[in-house]
Amino acid sequence: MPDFRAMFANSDFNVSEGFFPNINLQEKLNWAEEFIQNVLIPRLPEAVAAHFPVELGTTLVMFACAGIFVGVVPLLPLVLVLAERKVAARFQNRTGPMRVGPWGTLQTLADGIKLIFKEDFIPPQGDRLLFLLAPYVIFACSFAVFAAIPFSQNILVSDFNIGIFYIMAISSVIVMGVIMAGWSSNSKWSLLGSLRSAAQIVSYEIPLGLSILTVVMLVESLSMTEIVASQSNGVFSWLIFRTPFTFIAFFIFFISAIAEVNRTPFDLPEAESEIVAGFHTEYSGMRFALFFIAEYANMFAVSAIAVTLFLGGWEGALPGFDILGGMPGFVIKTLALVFLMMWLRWTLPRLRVDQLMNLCWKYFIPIAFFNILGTGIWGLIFPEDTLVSITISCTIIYSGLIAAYAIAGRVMAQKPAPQPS
Amino acid sequence: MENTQQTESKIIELKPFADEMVVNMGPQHPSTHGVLRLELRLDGEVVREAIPHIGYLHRCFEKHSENLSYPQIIPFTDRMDYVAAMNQNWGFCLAVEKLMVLDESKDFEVPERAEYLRVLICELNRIASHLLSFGTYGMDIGAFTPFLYAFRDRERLLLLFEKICGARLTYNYIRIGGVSEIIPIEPGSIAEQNYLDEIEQFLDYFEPLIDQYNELLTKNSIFTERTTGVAVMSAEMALSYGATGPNLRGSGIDWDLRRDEPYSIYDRFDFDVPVAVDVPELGAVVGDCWSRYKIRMDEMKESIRIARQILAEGLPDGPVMADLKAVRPPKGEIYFRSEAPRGELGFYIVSDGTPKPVRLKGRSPCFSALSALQELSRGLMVADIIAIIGSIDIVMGEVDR
Amino acid sequence: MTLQHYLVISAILFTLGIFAVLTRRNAISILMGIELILNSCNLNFAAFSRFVTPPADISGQIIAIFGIVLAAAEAAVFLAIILAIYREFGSIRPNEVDTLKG
Amino acid sequence: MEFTLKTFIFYGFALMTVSSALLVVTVRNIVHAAFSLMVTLFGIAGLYVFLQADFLAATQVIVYVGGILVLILFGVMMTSGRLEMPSQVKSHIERGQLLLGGAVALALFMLLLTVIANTPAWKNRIDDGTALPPTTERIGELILNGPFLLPFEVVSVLLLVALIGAALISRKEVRD
Repeated sequence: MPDFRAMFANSDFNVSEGFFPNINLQEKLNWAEEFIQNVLIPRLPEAVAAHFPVELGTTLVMFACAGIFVGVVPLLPLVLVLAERKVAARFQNRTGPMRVGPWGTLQTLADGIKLIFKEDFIPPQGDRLLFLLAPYVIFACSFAVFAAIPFSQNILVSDFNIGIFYIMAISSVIVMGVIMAGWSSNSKWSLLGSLRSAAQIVSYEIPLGLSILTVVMLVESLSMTEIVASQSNGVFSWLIFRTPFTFIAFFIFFISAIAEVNRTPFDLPEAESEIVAGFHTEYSGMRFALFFIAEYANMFAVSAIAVTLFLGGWEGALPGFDILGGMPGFVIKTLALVFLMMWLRWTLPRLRVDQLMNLCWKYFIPIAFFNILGTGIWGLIFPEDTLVSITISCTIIYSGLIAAYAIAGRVMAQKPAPQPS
Repeated sequence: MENTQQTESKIIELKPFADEMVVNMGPQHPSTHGVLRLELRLDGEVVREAIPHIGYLHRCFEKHSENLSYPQIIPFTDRMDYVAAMNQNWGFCLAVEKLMVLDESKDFEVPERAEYLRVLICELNRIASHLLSFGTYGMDIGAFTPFLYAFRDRERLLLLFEKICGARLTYNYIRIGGVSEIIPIEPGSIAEQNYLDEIEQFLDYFEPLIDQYNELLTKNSIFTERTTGVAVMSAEMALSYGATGPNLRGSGIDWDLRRDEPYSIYDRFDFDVPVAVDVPELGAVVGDCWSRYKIRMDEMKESIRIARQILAEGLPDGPVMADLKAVRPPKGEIYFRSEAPRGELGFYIVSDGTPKPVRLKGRSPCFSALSALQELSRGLMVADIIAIIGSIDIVMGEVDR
Repeated sequence: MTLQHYLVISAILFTLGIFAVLTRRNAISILMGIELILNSCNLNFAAFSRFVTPPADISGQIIAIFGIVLAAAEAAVFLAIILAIYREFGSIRPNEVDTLKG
Repeated sequence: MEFTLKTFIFYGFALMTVSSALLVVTVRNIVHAAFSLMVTLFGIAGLYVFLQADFLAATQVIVYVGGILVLILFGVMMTSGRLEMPSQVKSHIERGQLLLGGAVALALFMLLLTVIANTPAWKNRIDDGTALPPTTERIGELILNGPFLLPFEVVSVLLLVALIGAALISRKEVRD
């Protein structure tokens, strides 16, 4: 990791490279102060510099950064909502929104503006305070996750040394917002939806966490930047290919992540054909938009985490994607996973509650435990990543895939087309 | 304190299961297929009791009919099962035609051309109805895309209907003694040829799609998980509740009025009646939601077969309307049933010799099938209720009439 | 910040927890009081670990982690018992649950 | 003491913790109490961060907010119905309970304050701001390869027992 103190110390502050300086939790609150001390004050006139309120300045700088962050990241869902509608339309032989803007590109903006002006309905019998608060809890938590996602070497808000653990902690708080929303609406559909959601998120957090654990075991660090840094030697150093177990862990992680963000086939909490809209049934206007934005932000966040943990993060190793510290590569990989989620959503039906729980507790959790065991043994056999270990791993993965394909093909072939009568 | 405790203990007595929740599903609910209201008594997600409440779409059609002449009643039958309105028209017309010839003195025959047109259009209408059922069932289970595919294909069918009768949903096309001549298609004309070609094109386009839909939804493992083995309606149960049509055949009973009590010209066509069988690979057992659904998918193919036979023969020449001066059936009563897409559609008509019926009663298949819901749903989950409603394929316009 | 800051905060939490346990009439409120007490203890452990022991020794934090684990186990069992009681008595107020035989 | 941004945030967290804990104890609505408990737990997590116990802070959020609090809320919702009585029916006994509880709590608080004020040696120890090495690794070593191995195993067995016990107790009896 580059020494950012040194970077600040030589006072030649290169904005393009270090605008989002890396910080450590141990050095918390320091970077803004150092920015003022080393960059700002030397450029100010002498008289001002002597009386410059460093504390206040630090606060302002931090708020400004937070403002940029809060201002920029919500644009992401705006794009993703449009993308989802267009993707859905293509899947369904439609064109999707076409009226607002060229090819309908401004449709989500128009919808957002419409939602702002809609009536903000609050159920009179509900719990007013919690009803008003709930969207903000969910919104804040889903955006707090972005604080630890490294878009590239330098474009990240903060490099916690417990990065991935922090992300898990923050995303587990979303449940509280969901319960808040469901309970305060004073609607049985909302309550059912929120309880479903809470049960689902709490359950799927376990395989999710266990899959993350396999990665952490291999990298021996919780820091997101270090996890990415360990995958810097080309495609085959990506953690997904490192051992056969991480390969399985990636799929468990990704499927659990889909369940965490409540998307089809795990969209029971907001299953519109069963419980109307789940926990946000009673919400309208801007508060509904907040839920919507948070949902898409979450979707992007879990994909970004999956890319960071398993698919090499910004260390693209794809030629041409090293510009801007690898950020385009990172974003492209993330969007590919987001597209996969959309693909699943517009193809698959929805599971039932008990099937959902079965899948989690009877399949994912045992497999995830098995993965941890296997990764541990693998780590004992191959303490270092070598060409040999990666070759063996990839061989096992490919032969496993081929075997699975062959077995699946045979099963499909044996299956006669069911023809009653 | 004493007082409150007493009332509390009373409350506990009245409501023995403290953890029970009563939920009204409907009448405004995305997947109760209209305005069905279900009163669900839930224990968590498990349904203790699902009590259907109907009547939100009741229009007194039967009482109304007593003040209308027979031809005037036909548009009302459109509004019964508005998804398959052609078949409803036909069922009523068949009953009246039967009533007309009760008296030996009067004799008339529906022209052959009209019979062919009726069968052709009604089989296409059956496809349209089953397509809607397929699409909405997919949506009930959570897959949105099949719904739009189904509507895309249904749209082509509706255009075909529009071409022949001018309407897309409530046709009023089949009349007593023949079919409507509002948009006349001359026998042997280019218009007729074009129309039949268009139907042929549609069938060619649609037939392979059924297999695609089977791949997309029917054999999807999540879909089979959700529907196989759920809400098994045994053959006895189906009979005792009076379930008919696909629901009856889904329970393994081989019964189809078109074959077993052939009316019109169905005896001239060669078609199979799909009946549910166990499909162990998918876990399906006779009588479950999947079987009922699959019957509809298979029936679409059979309808295509019938339609193709008609297209191969070509429409016979002749008029499309019998020579009827006035519809004035003799004194008497009749019950006639026909096979609508959702099951046996029966009409009971009492006539006193005037142009208006004294009493008219419709036997709607959905009403009988819906009555099985309460027993089927006991002990299942909320999501299963949706699966059952979709699989028995109700149309509230027909239930409430 | 001195050690006393943390100790005073934790003392306040502890007192509030005790107060809740003594006065609240709902078993779940009492559980929340117990959670406050446990948290105040954990905070104390973490504070002592930071201020009293040498910086490299973080045994206090580990004890706090054990405390959190114990709180989780306790909450699970507590709520299971509450559910069973609610099914039996239709109430979860401790002074109404006075029958020894179920 | 110099008033810096750090102290400002510290006092913010402290205020958040204490005031929301007060709400937990006083608010009538039990769901509101549970959600203020969430704020308390967050505040404590923040204080852990100030103590440079980052792993502990994240654990606090995951286990308490994501786990225990959800459990508590589930408990509240499953047993909701006639939870909080209207305030008029408060009987004398309960008022007495309130007084007595308050007195005991106040006395306890005074006692604790006295102890805190009179503790020798390290009572005024100041956070000198020295950065500790990351704790995660040390915690892992101490738990899995150090003196805390036995307690760790015991705790894991305890958790398992609690899990099975809770599942057994809350299981629904088959009604005959």
